[in-house]
Amino acid sequence: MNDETDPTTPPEPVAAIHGLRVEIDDRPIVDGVDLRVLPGTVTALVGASGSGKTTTGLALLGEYPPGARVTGEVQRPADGRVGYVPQHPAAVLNPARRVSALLDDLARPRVRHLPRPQRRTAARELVLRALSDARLPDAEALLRRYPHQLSGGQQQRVVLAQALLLGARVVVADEPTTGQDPVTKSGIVDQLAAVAARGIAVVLLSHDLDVVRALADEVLVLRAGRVVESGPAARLWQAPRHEWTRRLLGEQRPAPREEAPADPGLPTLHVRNLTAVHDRATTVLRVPDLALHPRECLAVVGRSGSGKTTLGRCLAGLHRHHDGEILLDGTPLPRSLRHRGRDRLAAVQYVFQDARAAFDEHRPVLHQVARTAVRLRGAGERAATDEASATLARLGLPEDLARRRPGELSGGELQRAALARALLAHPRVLICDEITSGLDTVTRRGILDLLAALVRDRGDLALVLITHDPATAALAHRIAVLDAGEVVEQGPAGRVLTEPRHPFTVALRETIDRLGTYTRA
Amino acid sequence: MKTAPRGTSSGGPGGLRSFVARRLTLGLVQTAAVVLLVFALTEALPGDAAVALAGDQPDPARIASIREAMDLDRPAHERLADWAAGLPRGDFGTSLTSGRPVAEYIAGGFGPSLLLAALTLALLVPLGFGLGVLAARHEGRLIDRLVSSVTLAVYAVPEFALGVLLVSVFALKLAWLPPTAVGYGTDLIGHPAVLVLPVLVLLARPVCSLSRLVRAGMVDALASPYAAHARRYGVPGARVHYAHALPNALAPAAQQLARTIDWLLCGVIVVEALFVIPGLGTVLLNAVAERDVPVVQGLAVVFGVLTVVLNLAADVVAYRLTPRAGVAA
Amino acid sequence: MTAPRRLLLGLAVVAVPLLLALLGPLFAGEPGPRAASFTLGGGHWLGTDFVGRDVWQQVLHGGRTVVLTALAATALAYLVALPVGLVSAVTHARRLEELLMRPLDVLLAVPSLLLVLLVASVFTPGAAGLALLVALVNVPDAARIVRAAAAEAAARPAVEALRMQGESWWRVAVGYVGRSSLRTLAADAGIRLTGVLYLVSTAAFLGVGVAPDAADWAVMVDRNRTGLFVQPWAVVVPALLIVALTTGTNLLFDAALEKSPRRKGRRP
Amino acid sequence: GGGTDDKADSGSGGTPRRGGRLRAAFAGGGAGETLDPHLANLFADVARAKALYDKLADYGADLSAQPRLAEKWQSNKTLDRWQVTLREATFHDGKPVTAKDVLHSYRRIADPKQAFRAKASLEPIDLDASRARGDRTVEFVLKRPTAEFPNVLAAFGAYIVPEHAGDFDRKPIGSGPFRFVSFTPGRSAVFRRYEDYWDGAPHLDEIEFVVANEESARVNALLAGQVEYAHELNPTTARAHEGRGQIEIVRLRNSAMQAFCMKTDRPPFDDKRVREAFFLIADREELVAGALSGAGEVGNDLFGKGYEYYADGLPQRAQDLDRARALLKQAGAEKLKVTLDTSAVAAGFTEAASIFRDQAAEAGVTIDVKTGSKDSYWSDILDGGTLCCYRSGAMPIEAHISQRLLTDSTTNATQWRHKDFDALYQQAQSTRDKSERAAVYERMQRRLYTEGGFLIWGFADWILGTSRKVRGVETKAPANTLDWARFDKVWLA
Ligand SMILES: Nc1ncnc2c1ncn2[C@@H]1O[C@H](COP(=O)(O)OP(=O)(O)OP(=O)(O)O)[C@@H](O)[C@H]1O
Ligand SMILES: Nc1ncnc2c1ncn2[C@@H]1O[C@H](COP(=O)(O)OP(=O)(O)OP(=O)(O)O)[C@@H](O)[C@H]1O
Ligand SMILES: [Mg+2]
Ligand SMILES: [Mg+2]
Repeated sequence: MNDETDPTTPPEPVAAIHGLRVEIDDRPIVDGVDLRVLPGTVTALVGASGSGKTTTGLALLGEYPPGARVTGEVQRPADGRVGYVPQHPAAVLNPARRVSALLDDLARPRVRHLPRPQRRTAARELVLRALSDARLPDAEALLRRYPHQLSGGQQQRVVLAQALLLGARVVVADEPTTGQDPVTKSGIVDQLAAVAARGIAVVLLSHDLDVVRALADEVLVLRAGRVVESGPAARLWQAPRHEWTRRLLGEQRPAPREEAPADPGLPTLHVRNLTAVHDRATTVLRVPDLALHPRECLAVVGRSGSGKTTLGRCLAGLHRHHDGEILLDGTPLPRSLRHRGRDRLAAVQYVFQDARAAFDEHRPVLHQVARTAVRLRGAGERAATDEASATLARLGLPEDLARRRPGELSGGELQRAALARALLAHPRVLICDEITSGLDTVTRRGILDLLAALVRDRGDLALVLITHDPATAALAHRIAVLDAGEVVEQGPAGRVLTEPRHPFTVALRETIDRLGTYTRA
Repeated sequence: MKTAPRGTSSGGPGGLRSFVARRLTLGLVQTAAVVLLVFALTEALPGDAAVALAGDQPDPARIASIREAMDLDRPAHERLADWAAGLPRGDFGTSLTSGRPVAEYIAGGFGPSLLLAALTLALLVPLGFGLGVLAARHEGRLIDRLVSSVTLAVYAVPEFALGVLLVSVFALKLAWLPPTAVGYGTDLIGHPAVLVLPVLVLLARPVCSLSRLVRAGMVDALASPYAAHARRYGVPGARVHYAHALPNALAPAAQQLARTIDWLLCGVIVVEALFVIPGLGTVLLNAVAERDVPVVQGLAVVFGVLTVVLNLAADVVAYRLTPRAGVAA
Repeated sequence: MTAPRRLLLGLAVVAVPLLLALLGPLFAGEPGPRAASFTLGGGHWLGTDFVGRDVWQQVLHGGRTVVLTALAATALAYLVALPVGLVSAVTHARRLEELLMRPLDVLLAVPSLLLVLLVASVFTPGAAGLALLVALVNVPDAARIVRAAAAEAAARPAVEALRMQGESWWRVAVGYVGRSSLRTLAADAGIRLTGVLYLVSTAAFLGVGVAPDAADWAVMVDRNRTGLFVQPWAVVVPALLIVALTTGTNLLFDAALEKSPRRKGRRP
Repeated sequence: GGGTDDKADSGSGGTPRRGGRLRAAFAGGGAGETLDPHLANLFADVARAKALYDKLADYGADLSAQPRLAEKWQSNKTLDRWQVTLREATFHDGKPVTAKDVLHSYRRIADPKQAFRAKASLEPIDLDASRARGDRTVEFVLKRPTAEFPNVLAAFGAYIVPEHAGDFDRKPIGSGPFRFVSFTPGRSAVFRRYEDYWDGAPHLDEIEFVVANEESARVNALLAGQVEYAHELNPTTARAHEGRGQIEIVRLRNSAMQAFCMKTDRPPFDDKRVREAFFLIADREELVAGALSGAGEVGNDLFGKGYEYYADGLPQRAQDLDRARALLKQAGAEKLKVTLDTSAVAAGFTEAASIFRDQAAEAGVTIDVKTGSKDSYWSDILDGGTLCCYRSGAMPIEAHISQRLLTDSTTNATQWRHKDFDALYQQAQSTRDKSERAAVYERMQRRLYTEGGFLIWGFADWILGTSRKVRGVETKAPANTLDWARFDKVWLA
C-alpha cells in the first residue's frame, strides 16, 4: 500500500470537491459528496450503477448534466486541464478524423518548445509512446484507421492514450478497463499505477473491484448519490463499515454453473466456415465450425480486438462482409439483417457493446425498448409498453427512469435498457456483447441470474456471451476462445477453464488468478 | 461453397478509387443523357433557328429557305448523329446563325465566367465558412442573429436590385468603380476594378446559403462529445472549430458549394447582363433564344461534364468525411 | 432567454408580411382607375406600378400567392427530395442509390431556363403547375443536400439497432436519420424558400404560372424594376416584405431548433 | 427625292469639331453577331452596317426615300423600268462604287439558296433583266409597275457591297463613312473615319459599338461615362434622367407602331362590327400612359402617323363603351370571350395586354391573356390565334401595305385578304402622279380605319441617351430611318 506522506505537511490537493450536490428537476443525483484529489494517489469511486460516479467525475472537469442545478464547491486544477477517459469512449472519438490526427493534436503542443524541423518526429514519438503505454500494439496500422475501424477495447485505449498524452496533473478514468481482456487490463493497471507514481492524481471510477483493489489508495463508496463510506483501500477491504460496502464487495462469488442441457439435439445456430473481412481485404475472423444448442450458454472470450464483436455482428446480420454459412435451425440466414424477415430478426438478437451509441438520443428509452415487441412480435402499443417496463423493472430500471431519454441515463442503466430491448424480441439466440461491463457486482449478479433463469425457463433460448469478465464467463456451459480472429479453443466451460490448452487460454487463466490476488507494492 | 468476400464500399483508398472510377464511367452516360435531354428540350421548344432568325418578319417562304440553308429540314436524329460524330474529334460543330465553330463560342464565354467564378469562390469559401462557424459558435446570441439576418436579408434581395443598388452607390454616386465592363472586352483581369461589383453581387446569395448550411452542421458538431473532448483537452478554439467540428459539418456544404460553382460557371445570367460580362450564361441565353442548337448542345456537354465532375468532387468530400457510411449494416 | 422570447424576434419579423398576406385581400377593396405608370401622388400613397395600378393595393393583394406558391413548391420539392435523399443515404444497394441519384444529376445539369421555357411554351400551367415546375427544378439539388446531411447519421450504430428491432423504413429513415439532420434540412429549406420565390417570378415573366402582371410580391419586384429610380416604392415595399418573410421564417426555424437554453448545468 | 435634312436641331449647337472616339451601346445578338450587312437583323447590326456600308437610298424622317449612293433615279412611263445613276463614291479600298457592285449586291441578296432578309423587298426587281449601263448607271427592270421603287432601294438590309467582297467579319469593305478596325462578336466593333467618304468625312475619329443587352447596363455605362451614346432606353429611365443635366434624352417620335391584331378571317373578328367594337373599347390614352409609360402618342388605327401619305384627316377614335356594347350585341357577341396572345418579345406588350383586358372587361368582353414564348412569337401569331399584340418599326406606308395587307403578303397578320383592296394597291403603284397616288392611299386607309384588323392604339417613342458632349444627334428621325443611328454627322464637343 501506498505510504502515508509526511504527516506534518499534508499534501495540497490538486482538485477537490466539497459538498457537491447536483440536482435535476429537484431530484438529487449527487448529494453532499466530498472528494480530495491528491497528487500521486489513486482515488477510486465505487458504487452501484447509477449511483453518481460519472456525475461526480465530470464535476472535476467542470461539466454537469444539462439543466442540472449545482451547489457545493468544486476546486479544479489550476491549469484547468484534466485527462478524461469517458465511460463511452466512442462518443469522444471524432468519426471524421483518423486516430493519428486525434493524437497529433494533443502531442503537438508538447513539442512546441523544439525547433520546427524536429517537432514532427518528436510528436510522432510521443504518440507512439502513448499508444504503447495504453497497451495498443501495432500502432502504425492503428494510426491510419478511423475510430469506427477499432474494436471497443481499442477505442477505449486510444482515449486512454489521449489522456496520457495530455500530460495533465489529474486524470479521471471512468471505467477505463471495461472493454479489456484480463491481460490488457493488467497492463493498463500497471500503466495507471505508473502514472500515479509520476505524481499524477488519478480518479478511478470503476465497477471492477479487482482493479480498484489493485490500484486505489483512497476509496469512496457511493450509493444513490451519497458517499456512504470512504477511506484507505486496505481498510475498506478488510473492514468495510457500511452494510452496502459489504454487499458490494461480497458479491464477487462466482455463480453456480448450471449443468449443460443433457441432450443437445439439433443446434439452433450453426456457423460453418465463416470468414469475415474488413475493408475488403483484412480478414479479422475465421470460424470453421461453431454450434449453439438450445438452452446453451456460450461464452466467447479472447483478447481485445480478437474479433469477438465481429463474430457477434456476423451472427446478427450486422456485418455483411463475410463468407461461409450461418444456419438457423438448419436454414441459412441471410448475410444482412435487411434481408431477414421479422421472425428471423426476432430469433437472433444482438446487444450492442456500446449501449449509448445504439440508442436514438431523441426518444425515451422506454418507448424504444417497447418498439421491439411491437415490430418483431406484433404486440400492441400498450401491451408492449407494459412488457417493456416490466422487463426494465426486473433489470433494475424503474419506469420514471425509463421514460427519460438515453442521454439522461447512466452507462450501466443504458446497458441494461439495451438488454431489455433485445429481450423483448423473445429471441432464440441472444448475443450479449459485454453487457455487464458497466455494472457493479450487485447489479451484475442480478442480471446474470436473470439470464440464467431465462435460459433455464424459456427452453429454446441460447445465449452467446461475449465477455472479458470471468464472472460472466463462468455462467457459460461452453467457452470459445478467440485469438487474432482464430478460434483457438472451444469446449465445455469446465474443461477450458481448468485445463487450458492454448497459450492464450493459459495466460488468460493465469491473469485471472493473478488479478484476484493482485496488490500494489 | 466459397464465394469471394463481397466488399462494397468500406473506406480505404481502393474503395475510393473504384468509387471514382465507377462514377466517371457513369458520368459519361450522364453527360450523354444531358446532351440528349437538352437536345430533346430544344427541339421541343416551339420554333427553330429559322423562326428565331426570321424574327418579326416571319415570312413562311423565307423561313422555309432559311431552314433549308441551315439543314434544318433534315430529321432531328440525323442532325444529332452528325453533331455527335464530331465530338470524339473535339469538334463541337458550327453555329447555325453565324457558321462559326461552337468551340469558339464556348472558349469565348468560358474565360470571363471562369475568372468571375474563381474570384467569387476565393472570397466565398472563407467568408461562407467563416460566417457559418461564427454564427454556430454564438448560436442563439446576438452575433448569430446578426449574421443570420444580414445574410438572409441580402439573400432575399433580388440579384438585380442588389446590383442596381451597388452600381448606383459605388459607381454612379461615389464613382469609385466602373459600373459595367463595357468596352473592356475580354481583358477583365487588366481592369480589376470592373470585377468588384459583379463579384459582390455574385457573393450575396451563396454566402448566405453556404453559411447557413455550415452553421446548421456546426451547431450539431460543436455540441457533440468529441468537440467537447477536444476543447477540454485544450485544443485551440480555431482548431476545434475548423479541424474537429467542421469536417463533420462539411458534407452538405460541399454539395452546396458544388452547386454554387456550377451556377457560377454557367448560370450567372443576371450579373452578366447587368455588368455586361459576356460569359457562358449569356452565350446560353442567346443560343436558346436563337435556337442555335449546336451551340446549346456544345454548352450541354460542358454543363454535363462540369456537373459530373463537381458532383463527384462533392461526393468524394462527403465520402471522405463520413468514413463509416456504407460500412454499417 | 426564455423560449417565447427566443421566438419573439423571428415572429415579429415574420408577422408583418404574414398578416399582410393573409388579411391584405380583405382590406384591398376595388381597384380604382389606372393612372400613368410609375407615378407618385394622386391618391396613391405608394404610387403606381408599371401599368399604372395602385401599388398599395397590389401589395395588399400580392402576398397570398407568394406565400402559397413558394410554400407549396418548397414543400413539394422536399416531398420528393426527402425520400430520395434518405433512401440513397440509408440504402446499401449501390445500384438503387445510383438509380435514384444519377438521373437527378442529369436534371441538375440541364439549364433550368430551358425547362421553364419549354413548359411555358408547351403547357399553360396555372399556379399549381408552376409550383410543380419550381419544385422539379429544386428536387435534384435538395435531394443531394438531404443525402449528404443524412449519410453520417445513417451509418450510426443506432440505425443498426433500429434495424435489429425490425423498425419500419419510415421510422429509421425519417424518424431517426431525418430527425438527426433536421437542422441542416431546415436551413436548406429556409433558403430554398427564398430561391423559390424568385423562380416563381421569373417563370411568371416567361408566361408560366401566375400572370406576368399578377399582384404578387415577387412578380412586382421583378416587373417594377424599370421604375426603380422613378418610383422606388413599387419595388422596395414588396422586396422588403419578402425579405421580412424569409428572414423571419429562417430566424423562427433557428429559434425553434435552438439547443435548449438549459444546456449547461448552472452553478449558482 | 432630296438631300439630307440640313436643318440644325436641338442636339447640335455650335460648329462641328473634328476628332474623338464615340462609344455607342446597343442591345446586341451575342456571340452570333456578324458584320455581313445583308444579315443585319437587329438595331445593332443595322447601326454597324450603316457605318460601314451605304444603300442606294434611305428613308427620311417621313419615310420617303432619300437618295444616297444613288445620285438620282428615273423611271419610264409605265413605271417598270428604272434608271439609277450612282454618285462618285469609293469603297474603303479605294475602288470606285460601280453599277456592277450594285447588281452583285442585289443578286447576292436575292440568291435563292440564301435567305437574306431584304430578299422579299427586292422581289419586284427582275435581276436577270437588269443591266449595268456604264460604270455608274444601272437599269432596273421590274416585274410590274412600281411607283414606289425608290423604297425598294432604301429597303432594310439592301446594302451595297463590293463585287469581290471577302470575309465580312474579318475584313469588311464598304463605302460607308467608317472603315473597319476590329470586331469581336457580341462585344464590340471599332471603326475609323473614312476620309474619302462621298458625303464628307465623319467628324469622329473613331466609333466603337459595344454590346450591352441589359437596359440598365446601358444607362449606367452612359451615366458613368463609359459610353457616350446609349440606344433603346426605357421610358421610365428617360423620365428619371430627362432634364437632370447628367445626360441628354432623345425621343425619336413615331418610331414603333403599337397595335392589337385581329384575325379578320375567323370568329369573332370575321364580323366587322366586332372589330369596330374593339376599336371603341380601347382607351388609347390609358394604354399609352400605362404600357408606354407615357412615351408615345395615341394611334388612330392607321399605320405611319406623320409619314408620307398618312391619312391624317380621319377623326381620332376615342373609347365609347356604350357603342361598343351595342355593336357587340348587334353582332350577337355578348359575353364574348377572346384569348389575347402576348409575349415579352417587345417592350410594353404584356403591359398593354393586361390593360386592354381590363378595358374590355368593362364592355363585357372577357379577355384571357396568354403569354407565349418570345423567341417564336412572331411566327406563332402569324397564322395562329385570333387576337394578339403587335408592333412594327418604321417603314413606308406602302411597305406596310404590301407586306401585311395584300392577299399574297408574306406577313399578313390580320389575314386581311380583299381583291378590291389589292387592286387599289396596284392602282397606286401604277400611278405616276404623287397626289393622285396619295388619294388612292387615302381610300385604302379609310377602309382600314373603318373595318381593318389592326387596332393601332399608339406610337411609341424610340428613346436614346447621349452624353452631354455629344452633338449632332438627329432628334426627328424615327428608328430605322437614315438619320437614326447615323454617326457621321455626330461630333464630340
Ligand atoms: N442528464 C441527466 N438527466 C437526468 N438524470 C440523469 C442525467 N444524467 C444522469 N442522470 C441520473 O443520475 C444518476 C447518476 O448517474 P451517473 O451517470 O453519475 O451514474 P454512474 O454512477 O456513473 O452509473 P454507471 O455505473 O451506471 O455508469 C443515474 O440514476 C442517472 O439516471
Ligand atoms: N472497419 C474496420 N476496418 C478494419 N479493421 C477493423 C474494422 N473494424 C474492426 N476492425 C479490427 O478487427 C478486429 C476485431 O474487432 P472486434 O470489434 O471484433 O474485436 P473485439 O474482439 O470485439 O474486441 P473488443 O474486446 O475490444 O471489443 C480488431 O483488431 C479491429 O481493430
Ligand atoms: Mg457512469
Ligand atoms: Mg468488441
